[in-house]
Amino acid sequence: MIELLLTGLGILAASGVLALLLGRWSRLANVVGATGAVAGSLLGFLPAWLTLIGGRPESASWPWDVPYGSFSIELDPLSSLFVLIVFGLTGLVAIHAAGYLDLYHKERSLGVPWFFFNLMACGMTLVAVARNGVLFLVAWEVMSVASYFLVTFYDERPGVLEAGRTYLIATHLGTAFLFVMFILMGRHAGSAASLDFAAIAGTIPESSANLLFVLAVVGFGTKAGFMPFHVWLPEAYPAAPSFVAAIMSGAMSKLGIYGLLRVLTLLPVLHEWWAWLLIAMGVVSGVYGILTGLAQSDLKRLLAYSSVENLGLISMGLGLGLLGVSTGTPGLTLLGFLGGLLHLVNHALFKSLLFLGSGVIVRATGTRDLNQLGGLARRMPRFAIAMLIGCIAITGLPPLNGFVSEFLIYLAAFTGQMRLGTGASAGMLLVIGAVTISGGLGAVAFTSLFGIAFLGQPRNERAANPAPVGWLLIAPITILAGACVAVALFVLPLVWMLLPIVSEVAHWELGGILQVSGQATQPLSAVTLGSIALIVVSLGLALLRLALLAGRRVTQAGTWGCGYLGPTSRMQYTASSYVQPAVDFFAPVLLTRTRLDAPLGLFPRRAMMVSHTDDFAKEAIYRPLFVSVEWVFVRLRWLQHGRVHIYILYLGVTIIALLTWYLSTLPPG
Amino acid sequence: MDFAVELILVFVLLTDMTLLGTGRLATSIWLSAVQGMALGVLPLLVAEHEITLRLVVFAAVVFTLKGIVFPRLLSRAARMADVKHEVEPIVGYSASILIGLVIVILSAWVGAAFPLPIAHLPVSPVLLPTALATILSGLFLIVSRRTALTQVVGYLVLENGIYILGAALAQEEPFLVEMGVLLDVFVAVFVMGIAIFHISREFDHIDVDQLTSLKD
Amino acid sequence: MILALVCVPLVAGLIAFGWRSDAGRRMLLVLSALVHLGLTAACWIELPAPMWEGWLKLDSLGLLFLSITSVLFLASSIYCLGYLGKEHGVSHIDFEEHLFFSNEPEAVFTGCLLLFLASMTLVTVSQHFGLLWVGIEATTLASAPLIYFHRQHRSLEATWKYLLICSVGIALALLGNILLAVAATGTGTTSSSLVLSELLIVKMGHVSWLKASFLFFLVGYGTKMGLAPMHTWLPDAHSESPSLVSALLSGALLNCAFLGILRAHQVCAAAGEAPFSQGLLLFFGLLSMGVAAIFIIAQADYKRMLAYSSVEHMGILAIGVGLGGAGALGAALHAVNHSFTKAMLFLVAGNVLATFGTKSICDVRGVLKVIPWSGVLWLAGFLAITGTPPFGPFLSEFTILKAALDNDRGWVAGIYLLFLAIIFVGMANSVLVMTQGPVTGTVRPDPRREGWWSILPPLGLSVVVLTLGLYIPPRLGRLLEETQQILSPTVAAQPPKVAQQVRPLR
Amino acid sequence: MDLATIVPPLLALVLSPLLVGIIFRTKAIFAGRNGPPLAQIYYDLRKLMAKGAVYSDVTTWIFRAGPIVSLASLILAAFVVPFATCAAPFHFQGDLVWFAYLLAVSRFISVLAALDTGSAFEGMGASRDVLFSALSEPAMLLGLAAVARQANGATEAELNLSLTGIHQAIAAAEWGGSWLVFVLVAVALFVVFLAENARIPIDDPDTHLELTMIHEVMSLDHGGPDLGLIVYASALRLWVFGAVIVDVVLPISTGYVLLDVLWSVAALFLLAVIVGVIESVMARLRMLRVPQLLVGATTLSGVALVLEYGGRLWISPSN
Repeated sequence: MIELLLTGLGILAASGVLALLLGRWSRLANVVGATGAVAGSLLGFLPAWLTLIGGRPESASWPWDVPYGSFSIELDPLSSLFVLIVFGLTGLVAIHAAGYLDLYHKERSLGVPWFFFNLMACGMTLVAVARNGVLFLVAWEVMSVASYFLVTFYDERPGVLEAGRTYLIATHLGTAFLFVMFILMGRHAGSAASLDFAAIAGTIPESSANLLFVLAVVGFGTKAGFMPFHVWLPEAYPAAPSFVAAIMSGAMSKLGIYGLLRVLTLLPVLHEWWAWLLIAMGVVSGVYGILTGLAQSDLKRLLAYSSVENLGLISMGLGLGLLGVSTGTPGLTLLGFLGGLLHLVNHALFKSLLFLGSGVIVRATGTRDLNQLGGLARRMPRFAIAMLIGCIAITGLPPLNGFVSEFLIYLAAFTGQMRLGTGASAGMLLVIGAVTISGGLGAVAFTSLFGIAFLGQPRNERAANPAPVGWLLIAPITILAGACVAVALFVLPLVWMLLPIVSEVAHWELGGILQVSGQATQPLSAVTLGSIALIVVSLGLALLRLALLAGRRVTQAGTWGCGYLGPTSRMQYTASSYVQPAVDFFAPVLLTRTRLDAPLGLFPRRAMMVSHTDDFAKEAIYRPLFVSVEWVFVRLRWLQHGRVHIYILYLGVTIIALLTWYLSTLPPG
Repeated sequence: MDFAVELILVFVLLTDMTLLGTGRLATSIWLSAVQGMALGVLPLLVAEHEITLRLVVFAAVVFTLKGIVFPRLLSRAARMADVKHEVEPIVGYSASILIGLVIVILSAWVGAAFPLPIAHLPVSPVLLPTALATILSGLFLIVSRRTALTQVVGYLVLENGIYILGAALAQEEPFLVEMGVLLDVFVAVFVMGIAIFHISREFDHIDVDQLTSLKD
Repeated sequence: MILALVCVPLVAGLIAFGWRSDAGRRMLLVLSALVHLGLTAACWIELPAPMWEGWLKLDSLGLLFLSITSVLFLASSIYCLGYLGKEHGVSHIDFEEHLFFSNEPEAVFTGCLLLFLASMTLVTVSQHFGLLWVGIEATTLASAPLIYFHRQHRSLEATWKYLLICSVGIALALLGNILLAVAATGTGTTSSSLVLSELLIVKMGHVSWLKASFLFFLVGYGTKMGLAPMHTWLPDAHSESPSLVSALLSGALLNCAFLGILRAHQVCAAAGEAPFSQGLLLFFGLLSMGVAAIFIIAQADYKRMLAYSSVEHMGILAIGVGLGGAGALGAALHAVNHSFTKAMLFLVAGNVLATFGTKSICDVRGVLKVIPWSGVLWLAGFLAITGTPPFGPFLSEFTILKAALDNDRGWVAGIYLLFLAIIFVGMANSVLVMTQGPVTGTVRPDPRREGWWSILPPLGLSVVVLTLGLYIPPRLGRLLEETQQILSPTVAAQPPKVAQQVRPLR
Repeated sequence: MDLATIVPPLLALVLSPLLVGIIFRTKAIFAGRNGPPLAQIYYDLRKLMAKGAVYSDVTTWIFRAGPIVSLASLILAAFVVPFATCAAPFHFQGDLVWFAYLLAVSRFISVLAALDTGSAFEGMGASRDVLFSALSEPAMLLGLAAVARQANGATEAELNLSLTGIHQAIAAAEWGGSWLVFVLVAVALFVVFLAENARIPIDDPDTHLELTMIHEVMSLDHGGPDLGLIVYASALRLWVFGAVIVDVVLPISTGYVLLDVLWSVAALFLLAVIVGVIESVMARLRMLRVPQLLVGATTLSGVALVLEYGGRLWISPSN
């Protein structure tokens, strides 16, 4: 089985290199890279799937001649869930990318992006299965660096390089924490290959658990994009081509969560304050992420911030589960972890769907500014349906999958509120409030996205008659939309698959979980039933209206302008004006800069209003930090003033200082 | 014997002080030459056993190099660069002499505080202080003078100081090594001379204080 | 054997001075480089016998540094073919001051290159401290003319600073020699030999003088090695000399100087004073990293940036040895990785300079578009030198970090990581903007300057670096472990077993 | 489930238009008119259902889907709300979340339908509507959370996280000491109720002026059966939400099912009268004040919760 996985990896790598070598024949490279990616993903998908539906974990280990290194990999349920996500998305996104990149086959070599794309896929998979610290770190960095080169695909465009650099620096600094974490983990494992997880497990003293957890949160949180480590994310995703953003937010950011969970499985104890830390980060990310997101009129920035929000929801779920473990509340544990994991799966689906969709929009209309779009639903109906599914799902509304996971998180919070002590249950209320408000604001953001971009009348020429888009670009989106529906309808089997993972993470044997599993499965089956009912009733009503209208006059007319004759598409609400009440209401916490040239005089020439919302963490934390460091360093530059005898004075002073220090340390006499 | 040694040492000290005091290049080159000659004699005097042929040859080489060859090289460089006088130094001459005094006192103190651990060697108590003083004043020359030539002279003085220590303490230094050292110093001075020549040709001055185009 | 190692380049150099034909001389250069490499390879098969009652002896430490030197020299001599071909001609325009200048005679350049190699070889094989000193001073003298290849103001200034500062520094090291001799004189006897093997076994008469001598070695050779605050000559010399010379300087020369310190450290360790020397090495290592960080942030000149990065990595080496145990192994491995990576970067920088005709970072844009090969190598080198997997330096830096954390030096690890991070940010800001993106620089590049001679050497080096990141050959692994044994005889931490057998996970 | 539980939803479906009638009548009486008959809405519905339809040529199927889905979700909502002392036909752990999200669905789809027309006016309404619902949801869920905590504080065994369960737990227990909690939550929910149903002081259902355009303006372009569905849906929303306030938060149990049902219906009519009174005596708030009112409602729920914990502090927390 695991050989199959490795074969898949091999195919990915080989096709990537081959594509690179075929760089001259750009089209061919495109085909090779894409087929390789799809084939490799299919091969790798299978073993992961089999493990997840109840196959027993497999592991293998080969020697690796680097310090502390060994090529140890394992495919247990936790890993295979993420391998599944990685390969599933890689395959679908590759199809989309093949169509997307084909446009550029003249001006640039497509071997390069494919090389990095497949390399990134390999890196991600290895991260998920690695069982050795060095192997993990190497895979992790390969993944990050490869994705950097994908992010800077449009390096000739202004701002892209800066965005890419922000990303590279952020991920590199995050990784530094992981170095320390893995080394500290391996400290007490005596053997030479002391960074094998097998060797680590059980040797970690409880005293160092807290430090390790903090390091993990910072290191992995940077990749996942928790506040306040998310700062690279709203820069990188818009700069990157849409398919790259899709795979990054769909799969790569999830691997941050994976790392966190993996560390939890290795740590000897789970403290309660960790849970609170996760919950707090989740609450902040959830609310602030969507709040900043809805203020963006750039489609992809909006999606990027919504990623921050959803990662926050996931973090809340996991935090609740952790709280359940540390307070010994089985129901809470089960519901929390299930909710977190399920939402993770869901987010992987609908976020990559939406990002790919943004790619289609950009390709069709040439802009990703919502205020320029409109009326796409009439012009690309099937695509619009898929996107609508994505929007409903990400808003967390029934009858789609987004609701199911949020529902579980709610349930966990309510359970905690009932079962836990006063202080703790007050915290649960915080969670309930956060999930609710982020849900409501999510509704604002995504009604704006869909309503403005797809409904109403086009706001400019390109949107009025979009360029035709190949089926390669649309097909994966349709599949993902189908997946969203499928998860909503078949959530129970999925939950059964996730239970082993919960037991692995919660340090809790499967039997105990199965006893309480009813607390999750019964409501979920009810929800599923309800969702089906919702669909059925809607269809019934539709039939009813059909019957009513049968044989009556059904006519078309212009939209009623409330008596105003000749309304134009420019008069419609734009995305900015649509979210303006919300932005105004939350102005105190948003850094929204507005520039207004009000119409003046009797015959005003032109009036304009520009509003832009900056990132709080970036402006308030990181920029000042970097600026001050540079300030200090520039002040120190006079050291190298170029006057040689002063240089020699340095020598003299050094040796004399050393001697005096040394003589002073000598014992008298 | 010891009397002669101490005489030389004191002489060296005096040359150091004068070097700190003088501004004429010719003088300082000449002073370094004299110092070198004096040091050439030194090994013959501090030798604890009888004087071997090896020792004589060595002394001769030192005498010729330090006393004759180096000064020649330097004055040739000075001629080609036709500079007669030190550019306005960073630390004035009288101030330099005072500092030199401080240096001497300091090294005397150090010499007193940390006696050489070699009881059996007939080493005069003046030796260590002199060596230190010479080294330090050499360093000080390099730091405080602006003319490239004077810096080379300073380097030589520094070298001399180290040589004093070496001659007294490490007598078992194999011949080859000593020769190698001397050769190195010789080549160093030679190369520096060439460099000075190029500097004067490129910049029409050998004021190293103006060579500051490379910096951050 | 050992004599051959030293003499081949020596003789070749002397011949080169006299030889008329350029083509012949270049052939001679490459040929002797090949021969030297061949001899070194032979040493890998079995270490040559000591000579002159152990004055010349090649232990694994020396062999490591010798091999680095030899490989780098071959690479840069091949690069030299293309370089001299381009630089051939009477007079050139200086692109900063726009004055005419003429190059040094090619004969002198080639000759000095070979003498440089000879002196460095001498350093690696000599076990006698005096001889070691002679060798290191010789490297200074042989390399000074190389820095002054372009006869123009700035290179002259650089040469002068290099000469003066290094000479003074090395003079201090000579003082160290003498103090060592004093320390070695046993109380009763007067015999004081400076041969390493004897110093390691002899009972130190006066340990306090030994320590003092180590101070002088540290400052003296540290000057040559480029430890802050004695590093001041380094950025000037590296930025002004021809790129292949810069490559040799920071790839090979600095290591040789480090070797000098390491020998002294060995003696200290043998005398049971390891903590003393290690503490000092740690201090200067961290200081150097800090200083490098200061100047790498917002650095305007990419060759100076590389030079400061050399200061940083010398600091890392010092830290590794200062930590001892696995850290020493990390340092040895890092010496290899850094030398190859940095040399490769300098060679590529040479291509960039030749194409764009400027060293200022903000004038160079779109290297990838103009000279793709160099652009790719430039990026790869950047990633490698900043310790990004899967390149070699990652492993060594990681090993050193682990050593720091394993012997409870959390603060060292913290500062180390902090500086690494700052330097990464600084270099990323400069390198990426140079390489990617459209060609919008102020200067008009001419892509013709990228020839195979100037691509192959750095390409080969980068392949080596990448390989070292993914796989460390067992022979090298053994060598590294021996080096660790030499550098920290009392093994503090668990040595990382570099070769290991198959072991099922569960 | 026994058939009896089907009765309350059917009641809702049948009687809900009556509530609107009652409100109209109350306002008419306050205005000194004698107003339309109570059954007016039924007549309107019949009329609308008998009409043809005119669709804007800008719109897509979403515009047509709007009324249908929103009504469908409200019908389903009617099935999870317990009425009087009988359990809801469809209840499960956490169905209060399901209830809230069903309302959200109807909101979401009707907003999209409004935007589909591309009319500036409907866009404006949509923009305000979606924000207000976003702000009112926390008030509702936190309020329900408080009640739920109250309901579960007594019982150690099975959790009551369904509206039905909460309702029964509360109806069983006498709410002596903590009546204040219920009142506060009731007030909060009442505000939410006004917001969700677009009544004064949040919104004025009778006008389409820019100042007031929130909910009503969103149905500007709907006509015929679609408009009928919308009107019916809003009536149903009144009933369902009212039922939550009356039956979950302030349950009255006499022990006789029939009596309880009559009680509850009467209470709902009373609620309608209150709404009518408010609409007659109050003016609409300024648009900027509305969010503050909703946040105020959330605070009320919060206060209720604080009291809740205040009450719990000396009782050992169950876990």
